Amino acid sequence: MSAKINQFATQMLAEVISNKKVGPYHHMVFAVGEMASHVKPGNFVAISVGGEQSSLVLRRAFAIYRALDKGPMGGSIELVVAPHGQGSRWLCQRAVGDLVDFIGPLGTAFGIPTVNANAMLIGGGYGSAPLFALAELLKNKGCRVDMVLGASTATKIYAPLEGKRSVSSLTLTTDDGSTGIHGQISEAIPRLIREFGTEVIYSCGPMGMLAAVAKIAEEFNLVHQCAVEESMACGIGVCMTCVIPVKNEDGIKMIRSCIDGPVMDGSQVIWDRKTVMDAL
Amino acid sequence: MSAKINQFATQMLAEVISNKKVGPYHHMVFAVGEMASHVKPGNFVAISVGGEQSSLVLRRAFAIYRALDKGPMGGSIELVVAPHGQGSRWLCQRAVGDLVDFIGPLGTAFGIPTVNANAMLIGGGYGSAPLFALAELLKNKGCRVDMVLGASTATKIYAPLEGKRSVSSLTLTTDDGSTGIHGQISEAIPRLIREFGTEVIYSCGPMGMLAAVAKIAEEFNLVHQCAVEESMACGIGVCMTCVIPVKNEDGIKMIRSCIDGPVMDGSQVIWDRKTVMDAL
Amino acid sequence: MSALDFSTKIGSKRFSNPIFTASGCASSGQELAQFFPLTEIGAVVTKSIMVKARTGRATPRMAETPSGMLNSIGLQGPGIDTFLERDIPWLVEQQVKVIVSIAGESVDEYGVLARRLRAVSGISAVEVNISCPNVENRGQVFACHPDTSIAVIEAVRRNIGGELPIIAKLSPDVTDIVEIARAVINAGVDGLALINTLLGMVIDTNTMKPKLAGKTGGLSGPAIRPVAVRAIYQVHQAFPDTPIVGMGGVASGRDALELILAGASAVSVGTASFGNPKAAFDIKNQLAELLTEKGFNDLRDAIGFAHRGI
Amino acid sequence: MSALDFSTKIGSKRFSNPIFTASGCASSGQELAQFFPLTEIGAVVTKSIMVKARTGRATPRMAETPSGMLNSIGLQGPGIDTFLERDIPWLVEQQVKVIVSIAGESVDEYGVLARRLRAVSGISAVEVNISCPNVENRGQVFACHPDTSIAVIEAVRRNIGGELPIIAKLSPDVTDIVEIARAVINAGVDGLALINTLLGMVIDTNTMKPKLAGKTGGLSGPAIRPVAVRAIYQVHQAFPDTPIVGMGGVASGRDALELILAGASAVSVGTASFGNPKAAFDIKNQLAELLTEKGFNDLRDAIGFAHRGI
Ligand SMILES: Cc1cc2nc3c(=O)[nH]c(=O)nc-3n(C[C@H](O)[C@H](O)[C@H](O)COP(=O)(O)OP(=O)(O)OC[C@H]3O[C@@H](n4cnc5c(N)ncnc54)[C@H](O)[C@@H]3O)c2cc1C
Ligand SMILES: Cc1cc2nc3c(=O)[nH]c(=O)nc-3n(C[C@H](O)[C@H](O)[C@H](O)COP(=O)(O)OP(=O)(O)OC[C@H]3O[C@@H](n4cnc5c(N)ncnc54)[C@H](O)[C@@H]3O)c2cc1C
Ligand SMILES: Cc1cc2nc3c(=O)[nH]c(=O)nc-3n(C[C@H](O)[C@H](O)[C@H](O)COP(=O)(O)O)c2cc1C
Ligand SMILES: Cc1cc2nc3c(=O)[nH]c(=O)nc-3n(C[C@H](O)[C@H](O)[C@H](O)COP(=O)(O)O)c2cc1C
Ligand code: FES
Ligand code: FES
Repeated sequence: MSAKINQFATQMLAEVISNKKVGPYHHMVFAVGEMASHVKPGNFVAISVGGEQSSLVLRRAFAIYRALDKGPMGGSIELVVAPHGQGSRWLCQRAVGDLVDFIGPLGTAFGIPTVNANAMLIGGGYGSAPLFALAELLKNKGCRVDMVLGASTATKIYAPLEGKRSVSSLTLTTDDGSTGIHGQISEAIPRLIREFGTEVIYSCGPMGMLAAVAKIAEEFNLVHQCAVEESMACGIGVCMTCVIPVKNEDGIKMIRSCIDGPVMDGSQVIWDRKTVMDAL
Repeated sequence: MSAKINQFATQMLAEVISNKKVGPYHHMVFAVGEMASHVKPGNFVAISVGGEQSSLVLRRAFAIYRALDKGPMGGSIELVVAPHGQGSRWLCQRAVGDLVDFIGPLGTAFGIPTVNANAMLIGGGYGSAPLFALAELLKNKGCRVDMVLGASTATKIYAPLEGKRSVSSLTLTTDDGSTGIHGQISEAIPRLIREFGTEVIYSCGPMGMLAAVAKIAEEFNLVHQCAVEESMACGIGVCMTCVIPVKNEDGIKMIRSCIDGPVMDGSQVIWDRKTVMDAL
Repeated sequence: MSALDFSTKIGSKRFSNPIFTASGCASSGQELAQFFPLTEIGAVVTKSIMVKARTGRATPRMAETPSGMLNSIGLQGPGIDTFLERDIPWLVEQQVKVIVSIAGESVDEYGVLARRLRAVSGISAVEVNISCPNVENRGQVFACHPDTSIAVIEAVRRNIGGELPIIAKLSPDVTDIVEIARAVINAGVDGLALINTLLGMVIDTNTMKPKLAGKTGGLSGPAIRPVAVRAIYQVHQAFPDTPIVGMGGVASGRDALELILAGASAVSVGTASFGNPKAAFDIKNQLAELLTEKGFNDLRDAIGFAHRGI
Repeated sequence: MSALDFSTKIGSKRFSNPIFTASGCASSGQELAQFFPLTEIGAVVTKSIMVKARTGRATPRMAETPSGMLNSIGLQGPGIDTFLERDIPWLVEQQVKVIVSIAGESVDEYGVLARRLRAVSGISAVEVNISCPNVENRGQVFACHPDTSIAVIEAVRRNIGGELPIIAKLSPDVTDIVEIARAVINAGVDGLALINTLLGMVIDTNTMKPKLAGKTGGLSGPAIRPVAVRAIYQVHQAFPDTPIVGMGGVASGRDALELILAGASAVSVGTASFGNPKAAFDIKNQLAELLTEKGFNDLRDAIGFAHRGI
């Protein structure tokens, strides 16, 4: 094995410094000290939920929206959280000053092209979160960055002002047409790829969206890095629950999305469930 | 069956109005509206603990220290809580404004003598809590009230200033001699009974103390009402876990301390565990 | 949207809705009546009654466990005669549907209990708790073996006469619950109750001894719900025509729906009533809402739905 | 106060302390090494390894449950050859004590696995996971019947040779776990591992289908601790001289002590490592402190303490 697994991961109690409702999401900032300096776009944190008497025994994974190495409160990590089930609701209810048990940074990061390239960043719902830090990094490397964000409806698009600074263009799509282009995000992509001369695609969002993007990337023969989302019990590689089927000499191989992901090569993932079920 | 079971019990969300640390205990006040008007000394409340994601599925029982029918915040109930295990610690951590799920008032109340009588109220640790309201009631009926409070050490005696108003005498005992009479509370009782001409005994505290008091009451041939404490799963009479062995024509009978107690006739309880085990 | 048909059937008897109390978790019913009208739920299942009065076990009788609890009551109760004189008439008078749970220490005792129930009017079914130690066979639990399970059910069937549905309540502490279900179905039960508590133990690390006076106890509550769902699913798969009263850790309408999708025709609420006296009532309302939300017009369409089309 | 003798023994092998990882909950060890030095715990028990590489099941492979979780991994792994070449050397190099867990689909496969382990140096014991479906017998789990359990253990014993202690890991999903323990003890195991997961199921009330791709899964975590304590207590009572590696819902030093008082000589930490990667390390330290606090100078005095003097 090459690199040490979970090499930069540490466990700590992170203090909530800010918790603001933004549409259906919560933008939360945590004081994490040193941890922030190891974060790369695409990494995630795993958080204990429910408090001392909790019946929830597993951590919840959240993509890191932004990490500031040396902010006014020392190192900080920002998350965009959708209050979805018991654990994420609990997290969204934390008040400034509360301590939350963090493990991070975890997982793979988005790979950065070695030469300038036109990059398209595609995000669905809160899947946009890790893309803004990536955009900044790409822009600093001199890449053109076109961002396409989609959701079922306007309020579910997470696109804060400060995040937009690094992008050359921002296209919005909504299933209900309440803002931007009317329709599913994947319908708009082919035209945009042609328009912007896209050379590499980064995506993050629901698995269905990622699959659709992967298909388009294949058609256009573009490199496609996607951040997948599979249920995780541990987040650190010990439980084998978070696996994603990828192509392999002998057919199919299950790799852990917490260690060999969440960022993966979209062309390697087997997106079609039937293919997977048949192979097992 | 004569009276309706749990006749005055209701379930409600009670707001914490005050939470003060007093020695090792927390004196907590809750806004309960109407519920307060049905409380009698000896009654208890059953409280949900641990919050929404709690792994603690059972309520915790707490004796009512005081109930104010029409205070500045409407009806209120006061408790004296020892942070002992997971549930009571959680309760003690509640802040003013938090809501707590209450069921009450539950259980039997102390019986009041129909004629004036010299009453001795014996409390161990937080067992003193329900005795102050009882003292007030007895005093208003014209009874002499001698209170004897004991604990392992001085700080564990709960005897607030305002509570002392209603008593004719207050005697303290500590196992370590840090205040009052040195020794176990039961050692001091016989002398005090003679001194005060006690005619009826009320007691509340650990089961060992109640057993010792019951023995003394028998020797002196005094009526003895005690508030027992047995682990309760439901507090409302449906689970049969909280039983106390009492005398019965055929030997032994298990009665529910949440419905037929917590206040019981001390002379009816079978205090000796060996007698119970042999009978089963 | 048309109104929901929320009724359910076990043998010849129909219940207005599928939420029942669980045996031993609602005492005689009166204790809960302060918190909601008992007629609002499908039925009250009484605590398991024996032939003679029983003192039960010494305390401690319970220990809380993560998302659950252990109990060891030892079937304390007044005995069938007092029970029929004192507890049943009150329930019948209130027009509450009653399912009587019975428990014996020998096959004969079950027969005696069934005979006593024969003449009692106002009862809707008998639930036969076969998770009891058989004193005639080294204290082995009846429900652990097909032959003893069959013997009990046959004794009940012979003695009960008439139309009263017989529900056999099984223990999950067996290698193959489908085998036990098959045995009692062949012996003629009209329904099954799944599951009774799991055998468990807590050791108090302060005293360093078992926490319960009876050492072992029955584990109940949300902790065991996955085991209940699995048992119901397996048994419904094998015997789709036998109604199942499901139970085990149900604390919300969502939980009740989970058991129904697995194959339960009715759902009993036990431990949840200790945390919330109105639990059965709340669960019934939540379940009705959920079913409607999901587009079901008839409870029957939801029963065992998780089996279809996979 | 004198120093605590914290070591424990299984068969001929001694471990510096009684806290192990649980099979399948520490992968190959390297993933946890970032969080604490693996040499700090008594042993790493590897995930169950099979003869050939296995892809395992489709996702979803897990569902959280109240105070627990279901898993259905399907024994994904690289197969014994790659495992011995790639994973074991790293652990041995780090001077970590290793217990290798093996799993087969037939009695012969267990024999093949045992033979492959024979020549491997640096291993401290083999844990035989007999809670696997026997493909030669309608997928029935080996651990469910005494005869299949015996057959597996005999195959392992014949093939393994030497002094390597054999630990049989039993399933709690049986009518009488003492009977299975007796069978494998008679077949010559040096120790028992109690308990594997309980068979459970979760139905997703949104999709109205079983949540796991494999439908049923194994229930683990604090929810099952009372079942683990009961199983350990019963088996230790019957066979006080057979060391038991206890597991099931241990998340603190207090929990580990509970299993030790019930009769465990060592304690494996599984699901707790998912919530806290340092769980095994923390538990070891908490346990040492607790034992000392209670006046034990020797772990051995605490093993099975709850049985004495009642
Ligand atoms: C790598 C990664 C990055 C993520 N980033 C974000 C983010 O930036 N913002 C955000 O709001 N959410 C994010 N999620 C999803 C987030 O982890 C889930 O919403 C959360 O776990 C739901 O927990 P719950 O207790 O609220 O829901 P419940 O439904 O009660 O959860 C029950 C169990 O299912 C798992 N689970 C449920 N939904 C999901 C899901 N969508 N993905 C993975 N596991 C799930 C939970 O972890 C838990 O173990 C991410 C997930 C992964 C794997
Ligand atoms: C009628 C009655 C009146 C009480 N009044 C008071 C009071 O005024 N102030 C106060 O501080 N405490 C009082 N108690 C005790 C209080 O209920 C327990 O301290 C509390 O239940 C402990 O819960 P825990 O979660 O903190 O402890 P844990 O040990 O974690 O509790 C685990 C389980 O054991 C039960 N349990 C533990 N200790 C006791 C105990 N001493 N009595 C009954 N059940 C117990 C709990 O209810 C719970 O189900 C009273 C108990 C009863 C029965
Ligand atoms: C305190 C208590 C007493 C019980 N008594 C009985 C009983 O008398 N007869 C019976 O068949 N089941 C009895 N049970 C089992 C329940 O009826 C039910 O099967 C089990 O608790 C699982 O459901 P739950 O998780 O909703 O409680 C009892 C359970 C508890 C918790
Ligand atoms: C994700 C997961 C994978 C497991 N894999 C194995 C395995 O490969 N072999 C085995 O014998 N037990 C396996 N187990 C069972 C554990 O080793 C352990 O017996 C069980 O989980 C109970 O302990 P716990 O509650 O501490 O997790 C697995 C458990 C989990 C949760
Ligand atoms: S979440 Fe446990 S291995 Fe990935
Ligand atoms: S606490 Fe349940 S009957 Fe008394």
